[in-house]
Amino acid sequence: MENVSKEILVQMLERMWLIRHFEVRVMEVHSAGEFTGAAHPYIGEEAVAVGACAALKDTDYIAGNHRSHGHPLAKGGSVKRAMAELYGRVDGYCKGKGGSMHLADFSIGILGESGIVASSVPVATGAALAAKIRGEDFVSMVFFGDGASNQGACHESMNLAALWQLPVIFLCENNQFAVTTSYHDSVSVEHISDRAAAYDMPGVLVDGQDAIAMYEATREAVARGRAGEGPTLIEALTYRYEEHSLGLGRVRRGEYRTQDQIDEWRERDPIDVLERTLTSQGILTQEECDAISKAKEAEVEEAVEFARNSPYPEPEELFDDMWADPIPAP
Amino acid sequence: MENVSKEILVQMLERMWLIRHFEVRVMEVHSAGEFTGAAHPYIGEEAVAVGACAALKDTDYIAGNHRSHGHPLAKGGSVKRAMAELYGRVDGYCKGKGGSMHLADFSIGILGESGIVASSVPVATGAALAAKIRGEDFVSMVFFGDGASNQGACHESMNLAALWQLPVIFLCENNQFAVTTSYHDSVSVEHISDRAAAYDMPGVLVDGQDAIAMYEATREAVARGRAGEGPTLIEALTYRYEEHSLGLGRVRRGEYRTQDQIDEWRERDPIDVLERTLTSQGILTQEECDAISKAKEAEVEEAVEFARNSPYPEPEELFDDMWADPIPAP
Amino acid sequence: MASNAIYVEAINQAIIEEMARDQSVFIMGEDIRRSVYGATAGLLDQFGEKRVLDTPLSENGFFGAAIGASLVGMRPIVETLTSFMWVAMDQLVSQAAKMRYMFGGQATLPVVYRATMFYGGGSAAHHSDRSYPMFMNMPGFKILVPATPRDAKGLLKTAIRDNDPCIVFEDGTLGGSSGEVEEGEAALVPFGVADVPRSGTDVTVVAIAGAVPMALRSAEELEDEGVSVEVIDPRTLVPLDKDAILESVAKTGRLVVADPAHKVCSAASEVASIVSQEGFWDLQAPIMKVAAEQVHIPYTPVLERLVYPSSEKISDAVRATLED
Amino acid sequence: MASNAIYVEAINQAIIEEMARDQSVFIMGEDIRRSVYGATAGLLDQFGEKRVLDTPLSENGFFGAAIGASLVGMRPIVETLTSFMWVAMDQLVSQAAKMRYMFGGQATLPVVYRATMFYGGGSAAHHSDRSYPMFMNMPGFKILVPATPRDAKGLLKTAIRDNDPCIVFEDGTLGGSSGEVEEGEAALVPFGVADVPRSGTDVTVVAIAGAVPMALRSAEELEDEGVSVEVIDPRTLVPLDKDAILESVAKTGRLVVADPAHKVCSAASEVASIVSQEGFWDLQAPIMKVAAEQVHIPYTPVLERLVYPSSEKISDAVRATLED
Ligand SMILES: Cc1ncc(C[n+]2csc(CCOP(=O)(O)OP(=O)(O)O)c2C)c(N)n1
Ligand SMILES: Cc1ncc(C[n+]2csc(CCOP(=O)(O)OP(=O)(O)O)c2C)c(N)n1
Ligand SMILES: [Mg+2]
Ligand SMILES: [Mg+2]
Repeated sequence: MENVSKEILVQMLERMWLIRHFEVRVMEVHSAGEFTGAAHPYIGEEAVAVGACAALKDTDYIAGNHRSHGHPLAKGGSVKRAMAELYGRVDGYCKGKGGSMHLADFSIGILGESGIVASSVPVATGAALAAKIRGEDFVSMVFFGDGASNQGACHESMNLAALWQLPVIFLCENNQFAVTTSYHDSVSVEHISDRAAAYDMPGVLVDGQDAIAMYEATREAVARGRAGEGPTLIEALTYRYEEHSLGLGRVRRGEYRTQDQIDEWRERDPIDVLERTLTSQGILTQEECDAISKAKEAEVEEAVEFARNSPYPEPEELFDDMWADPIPAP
Repeated sequence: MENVSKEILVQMLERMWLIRHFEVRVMEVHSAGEFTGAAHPYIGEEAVAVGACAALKDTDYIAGNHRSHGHPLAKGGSVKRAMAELYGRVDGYCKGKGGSMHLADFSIGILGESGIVASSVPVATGAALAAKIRGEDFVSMVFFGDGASNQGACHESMNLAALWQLPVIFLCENNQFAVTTSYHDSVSVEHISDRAAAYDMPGVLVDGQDAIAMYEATREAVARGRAGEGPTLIEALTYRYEEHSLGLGRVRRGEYRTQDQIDEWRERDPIDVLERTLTSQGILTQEECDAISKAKEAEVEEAVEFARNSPYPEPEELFDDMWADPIPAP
Repeated sequence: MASNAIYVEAINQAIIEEMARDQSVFIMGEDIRRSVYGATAGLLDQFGEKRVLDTPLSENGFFGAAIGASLVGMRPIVETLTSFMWVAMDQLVSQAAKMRYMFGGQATLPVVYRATMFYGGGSAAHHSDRSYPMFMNMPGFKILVPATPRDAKGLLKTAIRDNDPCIVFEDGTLGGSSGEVEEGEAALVPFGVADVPRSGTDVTVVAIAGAVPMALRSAEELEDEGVSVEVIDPRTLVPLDKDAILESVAKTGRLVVADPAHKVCSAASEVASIVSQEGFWDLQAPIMKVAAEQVHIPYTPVLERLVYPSSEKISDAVRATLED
Repeated sequence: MASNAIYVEAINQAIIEEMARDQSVFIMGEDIRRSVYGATAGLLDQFGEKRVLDTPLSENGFFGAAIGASLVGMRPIVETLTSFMWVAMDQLVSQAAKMRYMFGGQATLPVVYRATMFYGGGSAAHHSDRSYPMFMNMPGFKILVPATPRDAKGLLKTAIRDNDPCIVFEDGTLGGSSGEVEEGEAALVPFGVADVPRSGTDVTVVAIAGAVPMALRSAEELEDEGVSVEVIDPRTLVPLDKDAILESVAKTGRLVVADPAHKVCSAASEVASIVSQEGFWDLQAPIMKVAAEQVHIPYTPVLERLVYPSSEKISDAVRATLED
């Protein structure tokens, strides 16, 4: 961490607080019925996306999955447009057409979240292929879960990327579960990162609660990518505090994981971990940290207001955005 | 090879000759226009299926791929019914409805060859799942190519099988090429068998030109399967002498592989290898070997006659075999 | 003995009854042991881990494993959502649908895919597929679209006993609807026999899955206008009870087809094409298709609700067949 | 400058012209460098390894990689057979078709999938798919079904320049057919404009892909019987030139639709349903569908040939529309 700038450290803390407050507020307004549909809280996993995205530029690409709010916010997406999207409003990132699982901001390299597990993995690989064909040095990064790692799409993409030495970072967020299924019951090896060997690709196991560790590991992978040295598989060990999805009330907590396990992970809360480092190293005071949290809370509140005040799309907009080169509706 | 019975050794030689003559004759009658459609010669690879199937019982299952004649004949399928199927006749294994790529004999555990690359892999895994659920000790084996190993279906099936400790043998026939693509250009690791580690499954690299080695490796894998110790990935190094498929004339030999390479592999012809062992160990004389070859050649010739004399299906049979519990055609 | 149940409970009952009846039936899917989608509640306790399998996220793999298991004597039930079938399309089409024919009848595949259609509740384009028309185009699947708890239970029970690959498209918009269901043998509902939940004389409305209650509402409204609507629920799309449809059109001379799937090459298109050929001389008015607009499912509720059929749209279409 | 070419050469010309014209166009597929299927001959020499990519057997992976590349400014062409699309269905449906809409128009996906339909030559059930009706049901693809070398070239060129996902269903039964093709800009063929390769006054035959030459043969035969047949080749199914069809039916009053795909929920069903609604009052006879039987493709030629439309079946259907 010697060679991690203060600017990056502070930005990481800011974005982690932003995501935390965003998610907490989303849970509140969702349960108040302000919008419906599924939404998958990222609380507890903030260090993963934030640390990883800190190693990227705006000209690099990311793609994500159903647990979809943390990734775009970590890459610098607009909290207002994200919130408005969840509210299904015209000022949302997708004009209300995508919702929680489909946030995207192509202007800063966010190629979009995806509701179908692992379906972003080939897409991100293709963005990296473009870098290779064009001889440019951008990289592409894809977030996917421990559950997702069992999909064939991952195998095919990793093999392709390794074969062609594409600048793609496969970032597996191992939060221990896919819905109610422990990764020990879905992945036949102990460490998903060990699967990198099957592609002759570097595989790295990282503490996903430690934003700095995430940043450093990703920075290395990104450097390799830019240098034309191919892909990297990073497995971030992390944990989701909340239930799989808002709206899946049937599954009670105790049935598939213990309170002890949750408590244990909460002790290594990623925001605490980073704040402890920053304060103990004298980079920020606790007061400064708290001020960051407050500022981000306010930003989220503003976004909620923004979203509430944004109009719904007009019925005439139903068919818009189907085609880049429009054709008549049948 | 001490503990390989003479009966098995002789049966292996017989079946290898049977397949060799079958394929040679198929090439002749196909180029004479006696039937059309694709057909993928197994010449040069006979030791793989024959050695592997020698470790199986009739109550064990196999499934295969487009290079489809060797597997069923190795498992004891009827040469007459196989040939009649290629001729599209009613006495064919599938009454003429399947053709070369879809040979099957459910009565002796041949669950069928498949034209879609890797699509048999999940199916064979499912047969093994049945063994596990029912607590029976049959095993299931699936043949697939080096090219096929890059399909997502392989990843998903291997993970499932390893997770659930299913008695399935994943038998990768690495004949160096997928059509014109060298496996070095399609598989990102040196040895496909090394990918077994990604599933915490044993991976074995075997000389696919040596029927006895194939038999021994498979026997071990089968024993593991029957004992409830889960799946095995076997990579058999082998080579196809002929072009990818009958009817793909456009691709000339020299363009993607050298005559030197072909000659090198031919020097380790699997039938020669086995005959040399058998004769040098005094198990068979060369005359006995030659007699086996002759007998098998005659058997194939009979099958050709059988196929030629078998009638084509009647038009009324078009809709038969669509349903086990029939419904009206729409 | 008849009792009341909601749609999801009816499915649960069907599974329990058939698993109890036949040891070769087992069920697999994601998070089914803890019944995340509701239909598999209690199965683990009653039937144990071997017959109630939680799978990894590998639809192509485990859909295919179900096929393999069915080939060697098991009767698998696979739980999924329609939107996850794309991942598994190869095993569904290349193997489940084609295998028996390709092997000249040697293969028997008593496998049931239960696919929930999750539309209408803000699930957006990735989770809202109503894909039965695509599977209808591909020979080899029996395709069931239950619109009531009775049919959800009865058709699933029949499917589990059937020896061919069946896909049950369970309509998520009906998941909480309730109705009477039978028990045991009495609950079985045959394939290929349409239900006529309302008879009438002026216009035939063929309605599919979630469109059935809409058609019934529309029929009630139209009664006040003096229009007598006959509602036909095919219940199974493969096989399709085309005689029931043709007979009804012979009586009414007018046809509306209401279908929550995308309208191009839809089940509604198919029904229209059958009647325009085989029932042409009975027709006294254009055949009206009321199906989903040819657009993806938008997340925002203000747009989503515009996409699907509704009782209003059905009523308008019925009225249109009465103009000239 | 017009010249003669066979269908496969015409495709090859289109690729070469567009790759030469636009650096962002590249092509990927299995064994395309050595042109196993014929359409990619010479590309490697002319455009080099970076723009002519041989892929591993990983359709879902590389179909999806094409999508990703298209999102960031490339214009990929992917070569495949229809039957290998099942493996890649998730990337096709969940991503290619849905992405733009789902992201509110942010994503632009100028990707072309060239899928050969390999039917009619003893390739059996696994290799003979004619799956365009299934893709028609799913919004988001422009769907092209060229029946002549001119259209094979012209539609492909237009597709490469188009900014939406296109699927070209190249008909293998026409692979060796020859005809005149243009060069450069003159070769472009617009989407959504049907061709009328033969005009007539008694019966309209809408024919798709490989059914077009059959319809033309049938029309010739029927001329001797005094029947004047108008043949319409839609050329693109999405968008569909329904005006051309409706206008023709307004003139003839009779419609036959010939479609090599399976008949249930087929393109033929769709055309029939459109005309039975929008052209109903023009119809003087039942709409006849001549599509593939609802059965898998049997290997043996004696059965295979029974499955598809033929000029005889089309002629019979035309005659049937003239009875009453
Ligand atoms: C192909 C597919 N199958 C199933 C689902 C349903 N589903 C959504 S998220 C999820 C679990 C994903 O687990 P993981 O990849 O570990 O991500 P996490 O939710 O833990 O972040 C499942 C089963 C889906 N969306 N897509
Ligand atoms: C999913 C799929 N993609 C492509 C093909 C076309 N194809 C048939 S065989 C083959 C090569 C297979 O190579 P490999 O698995 O190594 O088997 P081999 O032919 O060498 O025995 C290809 C590309 C196919 N049949 N299925
Ligand atoms: Mg997870
Ligand atoms: Mg090979």
